[in-house]
Amino acid sequence: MKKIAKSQLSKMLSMLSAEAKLYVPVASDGVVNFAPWQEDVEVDLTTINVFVPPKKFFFPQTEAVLRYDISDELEIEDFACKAGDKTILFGVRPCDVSSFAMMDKVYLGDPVDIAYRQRRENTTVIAMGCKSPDETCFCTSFDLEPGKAPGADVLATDTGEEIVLSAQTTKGEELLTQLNGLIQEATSGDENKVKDAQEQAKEGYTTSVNVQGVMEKLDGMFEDFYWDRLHKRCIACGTCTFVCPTCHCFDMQEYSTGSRGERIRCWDSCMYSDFTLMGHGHNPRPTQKERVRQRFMHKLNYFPHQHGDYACVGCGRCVRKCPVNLDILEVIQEIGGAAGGM
Amino acid sequence: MSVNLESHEPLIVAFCCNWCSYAGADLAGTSRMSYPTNVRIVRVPCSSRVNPSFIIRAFQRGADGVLIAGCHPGDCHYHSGNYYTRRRFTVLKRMLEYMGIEPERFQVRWISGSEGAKFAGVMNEITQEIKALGPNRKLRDVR
Amino acid sequence: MKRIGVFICWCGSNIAATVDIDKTIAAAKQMPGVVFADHNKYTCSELGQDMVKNAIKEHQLDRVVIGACSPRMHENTFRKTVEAAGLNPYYMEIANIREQCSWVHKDKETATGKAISLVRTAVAKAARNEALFSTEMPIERRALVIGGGIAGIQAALDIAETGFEVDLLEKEPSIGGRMAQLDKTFPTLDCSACILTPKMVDVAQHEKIRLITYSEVEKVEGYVGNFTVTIRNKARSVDMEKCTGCGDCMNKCPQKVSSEFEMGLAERRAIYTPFPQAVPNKPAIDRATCRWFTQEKCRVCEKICPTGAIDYDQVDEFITQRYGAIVVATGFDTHKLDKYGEYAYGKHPDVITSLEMERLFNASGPTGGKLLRPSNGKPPKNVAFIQCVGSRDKAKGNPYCAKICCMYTAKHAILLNEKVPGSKSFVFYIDVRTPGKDYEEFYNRAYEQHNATYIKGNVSKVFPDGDQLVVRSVDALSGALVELVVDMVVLATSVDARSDAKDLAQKLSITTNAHKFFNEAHPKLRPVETQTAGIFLAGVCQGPKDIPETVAQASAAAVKVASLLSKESLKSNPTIAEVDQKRCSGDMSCMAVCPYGAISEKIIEERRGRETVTRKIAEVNTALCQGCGACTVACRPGAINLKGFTNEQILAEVDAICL
Amino acid sequence: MKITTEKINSNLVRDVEEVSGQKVSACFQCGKCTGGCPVVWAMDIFPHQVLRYAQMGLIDELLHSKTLWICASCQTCDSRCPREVDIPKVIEALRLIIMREKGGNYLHPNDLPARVRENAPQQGLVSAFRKYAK
Amino acid sequence: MKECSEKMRKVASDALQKQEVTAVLGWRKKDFWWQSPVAFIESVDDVDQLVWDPFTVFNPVKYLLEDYDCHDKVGIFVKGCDSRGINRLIQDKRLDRDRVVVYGVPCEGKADADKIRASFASKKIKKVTIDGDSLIIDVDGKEERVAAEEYLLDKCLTCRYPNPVVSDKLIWEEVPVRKGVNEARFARIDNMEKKELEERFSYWSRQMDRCIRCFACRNTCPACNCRVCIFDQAEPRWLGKANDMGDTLNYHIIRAFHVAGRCFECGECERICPAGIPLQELNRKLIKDLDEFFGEYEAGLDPEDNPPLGTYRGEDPAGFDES
Repeated sequence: MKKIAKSQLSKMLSMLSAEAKLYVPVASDGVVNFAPWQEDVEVDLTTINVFVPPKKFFFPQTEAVLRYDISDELEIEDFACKAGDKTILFGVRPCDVSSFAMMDKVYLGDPVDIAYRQRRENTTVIAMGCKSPDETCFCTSFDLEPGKAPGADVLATDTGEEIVLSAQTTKGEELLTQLNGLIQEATSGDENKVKDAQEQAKEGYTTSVNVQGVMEKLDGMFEDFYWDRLHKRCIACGTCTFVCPTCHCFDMQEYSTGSRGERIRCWDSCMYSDFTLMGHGHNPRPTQKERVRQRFMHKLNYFPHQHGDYACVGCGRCVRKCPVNLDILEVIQEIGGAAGGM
Repeated sequence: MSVNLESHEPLIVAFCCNWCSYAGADLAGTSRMSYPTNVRIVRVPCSSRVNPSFIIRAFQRGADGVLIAGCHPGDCHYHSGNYYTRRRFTVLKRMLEYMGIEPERFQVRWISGSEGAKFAGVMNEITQEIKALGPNRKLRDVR
Repeated sequence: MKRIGVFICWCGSNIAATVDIDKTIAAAKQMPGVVFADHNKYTCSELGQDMVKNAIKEHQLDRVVIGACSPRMHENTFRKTVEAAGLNPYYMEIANIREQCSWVHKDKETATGKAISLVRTAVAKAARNEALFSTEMPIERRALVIGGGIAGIQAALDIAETGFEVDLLEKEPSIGGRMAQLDKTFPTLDCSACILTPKMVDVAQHEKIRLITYSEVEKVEGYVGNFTVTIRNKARSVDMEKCTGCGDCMNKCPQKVSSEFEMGLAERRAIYTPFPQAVPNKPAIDRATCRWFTQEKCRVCEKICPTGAIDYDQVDEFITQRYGAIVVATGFDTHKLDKYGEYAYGKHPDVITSLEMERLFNASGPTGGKLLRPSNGKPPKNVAFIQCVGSRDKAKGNPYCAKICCMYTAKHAILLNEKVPGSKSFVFYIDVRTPGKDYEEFYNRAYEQHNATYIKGNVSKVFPDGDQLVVRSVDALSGALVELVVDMVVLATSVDARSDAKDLAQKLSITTNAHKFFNEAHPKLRPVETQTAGIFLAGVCQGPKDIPETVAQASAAAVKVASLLSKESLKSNPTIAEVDQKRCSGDMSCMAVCPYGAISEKIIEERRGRETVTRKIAEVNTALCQGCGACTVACRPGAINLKGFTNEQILAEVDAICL
Repeated sequence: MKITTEKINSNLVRDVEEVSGQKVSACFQCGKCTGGCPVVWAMDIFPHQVLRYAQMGLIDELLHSKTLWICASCQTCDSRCPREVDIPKVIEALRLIIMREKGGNYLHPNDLPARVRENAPQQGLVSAFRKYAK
Repeated sequence: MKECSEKMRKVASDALQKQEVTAVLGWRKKDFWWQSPVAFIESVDDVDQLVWDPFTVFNPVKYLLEDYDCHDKVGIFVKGCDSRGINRLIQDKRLDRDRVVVYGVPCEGKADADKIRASFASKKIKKVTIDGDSLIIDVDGKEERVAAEEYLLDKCLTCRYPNPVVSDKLIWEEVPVRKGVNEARFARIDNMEKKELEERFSYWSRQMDRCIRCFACRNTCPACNCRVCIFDQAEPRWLGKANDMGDTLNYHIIRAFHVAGRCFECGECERICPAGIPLQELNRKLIKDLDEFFGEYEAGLDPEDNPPLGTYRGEDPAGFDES
């Protein structure tokens, strides 16, 4: 376990950025996003939810998959194997770290998404344990520990004047080794401080839901009138899906210029009418009801059936951002019937 | 895409109404008035057929300039088409400028079927102006 | 995938000298969908066209791109070529590599580059060309002429002479219109009635003309070749079948009313014909003034009528008739002078309008043709004529020139001098405008031979002085103030559009300008047509004009009608707008910008969930749409598209250009 | 300066027309005469205005004008007039009206040198009396 | 505030009981203090859900579109801004006036949850209510009283129509229009217009760079009421799905153009934008230009007239070289 004084943080980041592309949370025009680190940026260590979740580093909103040219002979340039420059993410919150594991189940399961894997392998994640929750945080409902981030390569914990860094993987150890000379060995006192901070982090949650049995209950609810009522408020924007750290649907688009062209993969949202629109004009999800149902069924029923976990990490972004306040908290509460303290 | 500024030859898409400006372009041809090769004409029945989306699309695909040419006000073959053109593209042009797009990149002109010389003149003028600006990078797709 | 054939024309050396044909062909062969590319010295020649036809068959081409001269030159030629080879004519697209490439560029390399780009653009468009078909619409071979003045009379006669049925609609009890009110006509000074009344009689007697007087247009539906018009036949209270036109009723009717025809200078009865030579010469009861209708007593006419033709119980009747074409000839109103207090009109009886002057000159007018001052019945010696009253006046009148006043005032000056020996006229003018055959000479006569003095200056005030009138102005040419003492003042009143012109325009789906004159389709090249196919204009309803021009326009309109009705059916232009029902929200933005009134609402049924619901969408009338495409941009969801210039085609062209 | 019915209708206008043999009313004030007049710079009333004044009966103003005596009758105006008005003749008529009036001399015969008095034509003498001041 | 909610409940329950309407749209309270989503009241039993509180911002009129509701007769509570949305839908022929009963609720402005959060950072807020011109904030178990004016949404501070422009029944008294709103209307635009071209571009590209293309701005906007939006169409594909600057600018330019002359300045697009893009500024730029060139026009006031891009005058000036 290592530590570094907060005053030295920018030195550390500077060192890291020499080795790889380094992204840190930065506020710009009042919106916090991961942005390339530069000497003069101010790292935002307090905001819990960055606006666009860090899944974008493995699963970019838009990426070229291949480019072709048939004007002479067929030439195909495949971008998948080129994906993944060496990257370091600093300050990923535990909920988002845990979302990576869910994305992995999709993109590293059979068949493996090569570009995703390359990026995942080439990226070192430095998580930042949370100190206290936002009012919309409900990660504890999914048994996440807000002070811990098991999936991260390095866990950083804010202990006040210092940040304690503990490597959790070999990648993480290598990274900390690079920083030898700048960072110091943590003392047992620091270790205690970390433990305290982690315990402290669990306090103060005002939002929680009981997810017990929600998946099972949903098994029989595909045709339930619940959806008829629920969807009415939805205005079919894609905000929830785009700010969700676990939403992972994409669309393939072709930009053809006759003899040359590019195939692009970009995020798609099941909230959109053209999401399931077929070539001949039929849409198996003709109204917003089916689309809303799909989103929640996917998160709370299909995904856990397939992969064992709910596809929600309780980050609360959708709760905060949905313009009509239609969110997963409400659905879990109403389906499960047993809401926690509020 | 790397573009050499010195040798950059701008690409200009011109939407010309069939009855006036396209005829004006033809007249420039029959009168052998030369102008740069940078201009490509899309023939439309009336300038009111030009959708703002077409203009943005041209810029996205790499056009360095876009021109809409129609009949002079009062001379529209369809009576009122160019009046709508005037309203629509007055506001669109000003919005593009507001968002930081150079005013020369998007222009609207009235060129009648008898104004071959004006057509050639406008082509010369616009090509020069846009050449001076260099390639359009602001609205172009990064592909 | 389409099978596109590309044919590059040399046009002799016109194209080949500047564009590398081989290189263009080689490039074309690489373009998506192109399966065949070749060249020809002159593609428009029979040989060249045969080559295209043969290639279509041999290579099973389904789209054709011809790189040649402007489509404005040979589009039709090549459409016929591909049609002859069994393809839809609209499968062909032209790349204009002559007028817009080889003729305007000199450097062969860059010109070839551009030619290739133009061909690629045409290929991209052609790949999205769809088969388009004209539709045939039968024509109702009958015309309606609205307005029975000289314009309507002339149009009706001319149409009838070509053998088609015509209905002539007039809102007054008699046809004749404004021209019937005039005394003499410039520049020949022939008597207006003498040249008009024979035409009125011709109309009444023509077997192809049906005269519908005392009637107005109620509703117009349909489109070119197929209008359905509902006409309101106002209750005349006189049975036209029984009435012989003896006139006894008019003599005995006790209710005297100011005569509209005589401009209020004389009286008529409540049962009346507007003037003695009326056609039809059968009276109508003016229910607004008739004693029976206003006070429920009298019925004198009924007692007097020898044939029992009076029918107080008549009601308005509605005639519904189909027409192939409509001529609008509704004429004009004279300008109201309520804003011109400075001229003392209405305050002094010797200040009159020019149309009142016509009646004072007229032999059948209130003074029996003697020019006498309304105030004292004596002939006037000095008369002031004030031009541009209500014309060329942005502030409180019409900004435009009424066009006829200069000439009729010259006529008045001449007539005055002829009628009252030794009399003198003073004409106050801003400009004198005499463009017309023999018009300048006529004007010259007025001041050279007929004692007219023209004073350049607008009159600022007219006021009485004893039994005379003082007219105050300036002579702008000499700079001298003018103060004349005259016996009469004649105001050259401006010409207004009919006050109800907007209503009629709405019924007909035609437009008016800011002054309510009906708009022609093109100010120079289509002055008789309206933007609505099948509706034509004649006379002052389109804009101020004199009798010769009115008659010329009426005859022109008649030819337009005849050429339309001479066809059995109409072939529609297939490059017109089309609505995609699924995308249409029915907000009708398209309708607002359509210059032809070609878009209307339509109710459709569709399934929503478990129910069948109805909703409104836009519908394009294929006969009215001219294919401008203004609607396609007004339509935000892109639900209305223009065939032949679709969104898909234009976007593909843009993409191909920017390659 | 004021135009009135009496002035326009006055006999003086008819006199001018009668004496000159020209139709004053024919002039439509195009201004071509004035534009081409070589001595217009010295005139107080321009040639086209002369005609306008005559049309409007402003004869009195004309009779007091220097123009009548400046005009050299070079006929430039006349040769160009689109309305076939012989302007010098009109001006001459105005001069004649002045000359035919009794009195109103600027010059007394006695003021003339004897040599001139004896040799000059009679009409020239009369016109000199009306034209020149001492 | 309580009385207001009570009044709304009374109106709704009367209307439902008398069967004047079969559903009522208003607002209700959800779990968090800042959540007051739209309520769909279909039975008298549910009218107690209706509330009027500092967060009843969301414009409910879009729910009148057929995609959302099949009720034949709907009652709807509308604030000033919302009411112009009613006219918007009627003018666009997307709403039959006879289908709705409009209950006008004059509005003094709504609170901005972000401003409140910023003031009480890291404190637990439980409830926010309004009392006269103060907000009462239940924070960390204590009640704090603050001036409401300080915490209003920016769009409310420049609101020119706080009172409904269309209503069948005004539920309470009209409120005065805030001072200086007309001057404030185009202040941001005037400011931006003064900047250099490149500065303007860098400002807008920075804003647009944050766009995630969620379409929340479009989907909230009552002027964006097409059945099938042009941006959702695959053939032709008007808007690429790739989230790059070209397509993002394409989206924002065309979106703004499509509401040009139709936007009635409710400001919801900007308020709900998760990325905080100043969309209202683009809309207002177009309004400013339309007013300047083609005569002043106020959208959403008269459902019968024709918006400025649907008409013309021959003597219109142009924003380009007409020689």
